[in-house]
Amino acid sequence: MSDFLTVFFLLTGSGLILIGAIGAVRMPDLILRMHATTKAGALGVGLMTVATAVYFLDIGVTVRALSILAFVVLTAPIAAHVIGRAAYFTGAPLWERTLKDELGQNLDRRGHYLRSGLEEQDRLPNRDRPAE
Amino acid sequence: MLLAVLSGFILCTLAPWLTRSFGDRAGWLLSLLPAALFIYFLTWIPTIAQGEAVIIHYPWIPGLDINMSFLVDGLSLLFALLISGIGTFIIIYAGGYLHGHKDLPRFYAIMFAFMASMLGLVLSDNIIALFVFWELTSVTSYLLIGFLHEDKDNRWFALQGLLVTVVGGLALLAGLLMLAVAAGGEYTLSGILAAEDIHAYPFYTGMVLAILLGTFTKSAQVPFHFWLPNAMAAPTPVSAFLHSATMVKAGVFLMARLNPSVGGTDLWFYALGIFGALTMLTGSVMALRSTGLKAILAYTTVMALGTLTMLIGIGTEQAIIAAMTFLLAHALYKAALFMLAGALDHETGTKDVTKMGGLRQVMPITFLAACLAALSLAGLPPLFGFIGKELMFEATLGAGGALAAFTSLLALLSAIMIVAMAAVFALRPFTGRRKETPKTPHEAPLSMLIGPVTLATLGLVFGLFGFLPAAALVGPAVAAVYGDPITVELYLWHGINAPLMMSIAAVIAGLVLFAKWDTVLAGFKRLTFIDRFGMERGYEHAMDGLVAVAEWQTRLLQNGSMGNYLTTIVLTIVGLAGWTLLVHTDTPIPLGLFDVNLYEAVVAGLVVVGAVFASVTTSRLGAVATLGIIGFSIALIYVLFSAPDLGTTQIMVETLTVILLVLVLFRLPGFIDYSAPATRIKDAVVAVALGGLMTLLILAVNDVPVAEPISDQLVHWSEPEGHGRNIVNVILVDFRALDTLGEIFVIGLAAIGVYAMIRFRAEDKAQ
Amino acid sequence: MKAMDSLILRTAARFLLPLLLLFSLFVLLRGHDEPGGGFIAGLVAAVGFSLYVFAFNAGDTRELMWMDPRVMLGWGLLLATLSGLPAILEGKAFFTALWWPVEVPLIGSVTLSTPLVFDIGVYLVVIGSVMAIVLALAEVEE
Amino acid sequence: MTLFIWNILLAFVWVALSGNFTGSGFLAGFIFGYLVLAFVSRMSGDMTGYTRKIPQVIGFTLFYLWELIRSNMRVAYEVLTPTHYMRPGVIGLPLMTQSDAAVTLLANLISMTPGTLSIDVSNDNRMLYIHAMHIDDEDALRADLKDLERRVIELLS
Amino acid sequence: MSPEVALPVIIPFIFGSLSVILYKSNTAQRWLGVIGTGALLVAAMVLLHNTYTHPDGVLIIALGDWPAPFGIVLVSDILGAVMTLMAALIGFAVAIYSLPSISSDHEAFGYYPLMHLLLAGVCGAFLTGDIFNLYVWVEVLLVASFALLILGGERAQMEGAIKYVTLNLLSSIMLLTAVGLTYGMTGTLNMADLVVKLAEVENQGLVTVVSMLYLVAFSIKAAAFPLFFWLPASYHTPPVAISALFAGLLTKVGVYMLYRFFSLLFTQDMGYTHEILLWIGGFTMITGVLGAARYYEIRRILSFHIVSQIGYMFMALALFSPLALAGGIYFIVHNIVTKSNLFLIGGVIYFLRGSHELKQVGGLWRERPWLGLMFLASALSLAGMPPLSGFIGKYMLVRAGVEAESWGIVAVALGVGLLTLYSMVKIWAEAFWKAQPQEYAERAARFERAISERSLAIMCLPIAVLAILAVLLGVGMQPVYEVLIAAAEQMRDPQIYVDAVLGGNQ
Amino acid sequence: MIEWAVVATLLILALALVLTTARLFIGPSLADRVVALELIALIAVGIMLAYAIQVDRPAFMDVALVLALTAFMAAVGFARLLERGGSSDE
Amino acid sequence: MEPLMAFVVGGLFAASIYMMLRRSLVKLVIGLILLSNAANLLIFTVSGMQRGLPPLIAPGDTLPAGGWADPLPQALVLTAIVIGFGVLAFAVVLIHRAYVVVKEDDLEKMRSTDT
Ligand code: NA
Ligand code: NA
Repeated sequence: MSDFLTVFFLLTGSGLILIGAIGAVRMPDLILRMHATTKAGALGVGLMTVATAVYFLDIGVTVRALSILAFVVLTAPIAAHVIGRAAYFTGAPLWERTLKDELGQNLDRRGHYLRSGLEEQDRLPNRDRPAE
Repeated sequence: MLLAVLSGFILCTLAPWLTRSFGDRAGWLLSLLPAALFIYFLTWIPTIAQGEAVIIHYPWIPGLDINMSFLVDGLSLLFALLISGIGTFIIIYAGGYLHGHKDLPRFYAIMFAFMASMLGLVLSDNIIALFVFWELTSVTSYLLIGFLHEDKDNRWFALQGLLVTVVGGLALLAGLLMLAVAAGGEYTLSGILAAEDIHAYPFYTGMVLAILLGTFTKSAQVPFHFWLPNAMAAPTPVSAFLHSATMVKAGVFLMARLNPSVGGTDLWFYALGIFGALTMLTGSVMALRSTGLKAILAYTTVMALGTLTMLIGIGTEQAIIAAMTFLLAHALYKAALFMLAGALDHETGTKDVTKMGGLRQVMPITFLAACLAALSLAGLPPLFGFIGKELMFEATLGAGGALAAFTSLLALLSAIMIVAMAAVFALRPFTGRRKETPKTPHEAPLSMLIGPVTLATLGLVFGLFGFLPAAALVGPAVAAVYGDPITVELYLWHGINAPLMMSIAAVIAGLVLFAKWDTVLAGFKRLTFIDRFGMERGYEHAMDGLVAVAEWQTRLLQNGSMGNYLTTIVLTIVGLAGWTLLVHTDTPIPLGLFDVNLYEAVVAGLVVVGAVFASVTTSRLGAVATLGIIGFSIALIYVLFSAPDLGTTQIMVETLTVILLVLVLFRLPGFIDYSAPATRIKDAVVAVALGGLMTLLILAVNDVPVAEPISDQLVHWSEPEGHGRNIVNVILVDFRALDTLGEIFVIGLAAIGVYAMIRFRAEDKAQ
Repeated sequence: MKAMDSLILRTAARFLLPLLLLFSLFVLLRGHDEPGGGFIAGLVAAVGFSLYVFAFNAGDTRELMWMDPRVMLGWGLLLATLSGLPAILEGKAFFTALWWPVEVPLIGSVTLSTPLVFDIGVYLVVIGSVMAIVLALAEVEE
Repeated sequence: MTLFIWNILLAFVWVALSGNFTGSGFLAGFIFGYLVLAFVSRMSGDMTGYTRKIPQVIGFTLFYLWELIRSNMRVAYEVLTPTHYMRPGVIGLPLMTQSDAAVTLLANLISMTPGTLSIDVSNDNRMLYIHAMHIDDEDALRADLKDLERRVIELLS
Repeated sequence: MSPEVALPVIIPFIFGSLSVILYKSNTAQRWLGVIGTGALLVAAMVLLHNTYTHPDGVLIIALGDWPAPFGIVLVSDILGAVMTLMAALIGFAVAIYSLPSISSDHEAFGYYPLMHLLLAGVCGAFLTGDIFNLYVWVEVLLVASFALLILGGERAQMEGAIKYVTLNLLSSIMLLTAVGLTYGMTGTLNMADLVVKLAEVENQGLVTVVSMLYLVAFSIKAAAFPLFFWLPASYHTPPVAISALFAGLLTKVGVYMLYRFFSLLFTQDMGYTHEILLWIGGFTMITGVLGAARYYEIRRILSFHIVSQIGYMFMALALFSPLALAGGIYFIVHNIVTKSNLFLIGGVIYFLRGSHELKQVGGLWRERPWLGLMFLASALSLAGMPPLSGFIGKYMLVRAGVEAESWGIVAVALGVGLLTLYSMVKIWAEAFWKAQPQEYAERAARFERAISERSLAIMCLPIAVLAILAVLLGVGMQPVYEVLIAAAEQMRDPQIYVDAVLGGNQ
Repeated sequence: MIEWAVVATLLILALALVLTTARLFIGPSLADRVVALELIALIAVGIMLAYAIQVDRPAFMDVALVLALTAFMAAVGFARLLERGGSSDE
Repeated sequence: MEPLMAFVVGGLFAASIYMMLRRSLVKLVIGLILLSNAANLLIFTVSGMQRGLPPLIAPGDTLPAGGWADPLPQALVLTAIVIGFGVLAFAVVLIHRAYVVVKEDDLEKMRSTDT
């Protein structure tokens, strides 16, 4: 049983990673590529950590496997966020079939400032707005 | 004896202080040392005159066969007496001549060092010690020639003298070392003179040429004669000393010294004979076309040196006797003449003989001394110079083979011209109409006259009483040079013979020449080819050429192009190691079985593909990102081949490298490949050559079996002795802790350096 | 210009830094038996601090680090060097490892050793060096 | 108090990492955790009430894992099919909470779930901008995201 | 076990670390600088004394008590001990010279720690008995020199440093590569063990191939032809105290390593390897001295002379007779003393005249005769004029050449001696004899006013000591000779080294 | 069974590696390359895990742990570079 | 594996030298980084490569179970990696400073110290 589970998790995990890789090649714009790599990659690795935990059936290994899983899940979205944000700020092109871009409308590239678009609705003082 | 030689050096350190303390009288005080030395050497005469040669040995650097051993025999004693004796007068004279000069203390210091070096040179038995003193005379004379160093010409002439003599000195060193080898590892003159088979040394010719290059340059033989007249840049006391008793005589001394053991071959005979004779003639001709007092004297010195060399080359008994006699005579009159020339120059303010006249009344003592010395120079009886010249003619006539006619003819020609010049020197300034001179002349002070008068008188005394020098000085010297004891008798009158006829002819012709000197001078001045004769132009071309070659080769090599530097170095690596691999290993390069899994091949392949991509991409940050993939792939290789610590470290380092790169890169411009396509191909070839070499090396080394690496022991020790289960870590912190300690210091140093690089200027600006 | 000013990154950095530091200590202490050791541990910690530099700024990080990185570097070097000296007191060569099993109340038997001290020195040097470089670069940029 | 909880947590991490499941191991972990926290205490940790609702955490984790698997299947489909059926777009999600921890957690969770990727939070913390692969049905998407936000706030309250 | 063998690395390590910790106090750093280098000097003297008087002439310490060849041993044979002493001497001299001459900015940015650690690296390289450990020391001294080179951040420093860093890194990588290949062939790193194991390698040709990599790596460090480019490109850029330290020590490490490797390890094909060394030596002499002839800038002239003089050291190693080897070591020793001193004097000239350009300075013989004398002692020594130290070195080498009947190299050695003299006299004539050129007189006066006589006196102290040493080494050669000939005999008999290290001498 | 599954896994991951590397080379923007680099790190983690199983040595998981923990730093660094004005299209 | 690695290492050496010859500061430093990696891999390769035998000892044992890959070259390479990191960190900042000071990326235009 554990052998079977190991094989299952190994293959699904690596398969997911491969899908992520294919996505990285095929997807039409940067952010769409990130959809593929972030999720498929992280989950794929996660499944593979499960495979190792199942295979070794050792408390130490399991802890390490879970740690890897945790780290990957913790850091992957952060990486995606910083890259996506930076790409946005530097004006990375979106796929031409993108339907709407609410961020782009509220972005002040030169001031490096992102509005919420809610400023006019209430008169609450802005927290971080740079002095003008 | 050691004290005698070294006392000059000791006094050299004290002289500046003494000079400052005693002011005007310092010259007299300081002359006490050479005077004392002169007396000390006089006390040796009885011993030496009996034909003894005394060796005194003090160990210095025995391991290198360099010792303070001294050989006192007729030759060295003659020189020692000349050096200390004339030196005494020079020191006194300098006190007057350089009276009030602000650098007088330094002058005395260098002068004593020079004198001591000269003494050491002539007295040394050890050839290396001799060489040491030899070079010291070069250096000290450099400092003396350039004594008035604010003048650019003086610096130039000083350098010229130094370089010419040092060229020879270096050759001499080689020659002496060869001589020592030829003599069977004998580093003393006495030993070499006793050695049997020096002529059998397979490199005898080279040895002789090396030695002669040394002696010829030092003694201003053609074609190296040019430096000597230029050395007149020195203050007159220096010239007097340099020309009469020291420095330029060193070469003659050494040829004389080595004559018994090295000489006696055709090479020696012809080389010395021909070059000596040519030098003699050249010196005379040049003297004839000079108008400066010192220049005239300098060229007559060249003549004399040529004569001496020629005589040593002829090497017969008469020739050696003539040489030693001539040497002594020359020393006496030349020192006197120079000092007188200095007195004239000092009093009149000019050196040009054509601008002086009628000084007889105001400088009578000078005139008298000049007459005596000039007569000796001209070789007229009853002066000592006459004996010397007679003997010389006799020797040339008796020279073997073709040299007899050649040398005799040249000697006669030279003698004619010298007579004329002696007359010029003795008569032109003093007789005739008084001419206006820059300074109002009157008799020179005592300090400047005592030397020339004494020496000139001595020329007369020795001429009249030839037995005095014959027994005490010339005889022992001749014995030393000839190699066998010889009884020498010196007389003015040798009967009516060929030499006498030649002398008479020379005097008559010389006087005619003197009478017509002004026309002759004008004619000779037009003979500019003489200026091109010899090596002075050669020297200048050599200096220019040196600078040009230096420029060229430095531009070629150190051209500032990093690409060239790298290419050169890489090609050197490939050349040396690759050639050796090709020539010195005959094992075929084993490729073996490619025992590789596909995924391993992919990982390994990514390293290369990444590297290639990084090197051709035009995207700078793309290259940095590619570094990441190369790093991860290498980490994977480490992991796949059992090195988890390495993998971890590689990953961490790669991450930090990328962090650093992105921290600094945003300021740098993008890639531009500045080079032309041809350059790129050339670079690629160079790069692939190194890569190929490394591949071959790995393959070859991989084929070498290793029985038992030291790490086996470390593995066995790790747990029980090192208390650790991660063997790599135990190696790092225990077995090879010193490596790790060094490594963290490297990291720390890099951090300090980086910090300084970033902040040093930043904080500068803040201030 | 301030740092990246990303709320998400800042929060993550606050969360990840202690985790990374703890992990670095862990890697440091068990390095003698498992993969790890002072160098890797130091790099992990330095990565943690660098993250903090990126998320916040150099000044905040310097304040957080409490000790000037250069001083830390110096102490690390000194500690590592000195760890080789006690052996000489026992008449052994420099850098001979000494092991002292110590009974610590509550924790139990702990083995102190000069290699451990050495590794701690390495750890400090690596943190100090990397952070000296990173902070200096970041400060110049700011 | 927060720090104390953090400390306990770190001690557990230590024990887990070192595999030394004894009192001394825990104590060592506590001490090291304490040291680390003492060192970084200047930063304001606002992970309040992180461990109080352990059942909630477990429930949330299960929910989230399911979402994760769902998301990956959709992405896999999109990647593997030859034609792109995507209707991507960037939408702003007004936030109910302005707590740093909650916003961060929410953003990260959104990034890991189907077809959505958090790009950034507005500088006033009131709007989360999300890139979605399919905004054909924007309202349903917003509802899903609001549901997730509610769960996160609940979890961290 | 001889703990004193480790002291020359431990002392500068400790003082270096302390200076890093106390980086905020320049005063503390100066004290640490003088005391640390002084202690190093004492330790090095003790080491040489103990090594020379030891019956084997070799002292070892097996660090961590792990016996050779398994752990790292530090080995002090006479060659190593002599080199260590020279490093310590120059370190101490430069530390004192630095007191008035190094700016407080330099001090604040790590001048003293860098100096300590440079010395540690140099001493470590001289003393280690392990080839990988050698690589580590080389890196320590190299990175220290990198940092020293850029201290100040001038444009020229940066440009010079790029070449210096790149080419030296290439050399280090070659060394590392060679070490790796050596381990691959033999499975050992200990030099004594390698003597045994290299002889057992079947493919001796491959050993020669690997030796070529070492040859190139060390020759780059030694700045030999045609690999010297980094040196003239960079040595004239930092403050002179640093140049002096570099001039005295860095290239000598390369030479030392060649001496060590090509006497101890690679003697399997001397007809080939040492012939190559001879050719390199000859070309190095010539190209270096010609480079110097071209320049009118004191530090550049001196830099090229470093290159030139390296050639003599190659020549000695190539000839390999006892006299030649002793002469080679002597040449290194003499060169360290005189060349460093010339740089230091160049620094004083700069402080007095505000320029290193010969065309802009002058009048020093008139005004500072003592400085002139010290210059003469060092310069003429460098030029090989008797009875100064350089002459003895030249004499030993030329004699060895004559005895070996290698006329070509003898001629080159002598000719290069002449050109060296030419350069030295050029400096003398321009800086000392010539009157101060009027157009630069104003600047000169400004500089001279800016430097106090007390500072000058402190700077001249080490200069005087080194100048006297240049004289003494020549005049008082005999005891030195005995030490060096013993070193040469050791070099010619690797078995002494092997027995001492692998036998673990008492 | 596990043996071949591991080999298959490794081959799949190798293929993924090649594909991702292609994206890294293609770019076109720096952000694209960084995304690829992040995925490569994850693939490397996967390879290490699979390899740990293949050779039955959990020690290799430690490397994976470190990689998982620090790989995102490169992304953070590059992002910072981009936000500070580095061009993304090089 | 070693024969393949021989080519990989050779390729790395070649690529690094080619990059260093490109006259650009940035390429120079990347070339240096590659060079350092190449040397490390070379050591690792020539000392013999083993799969799956990390030099780690299980608790309670005194030797690694089933043999071991040579730990010594690993330690050497580790040291070399670290040293290389230090040196390259310096080099990276150096080119940065050089560019700031000289305002020039083309190495061929940095000749002031040689001429
Ligand atoms: Na092998
Ligand atoms: Na092998």
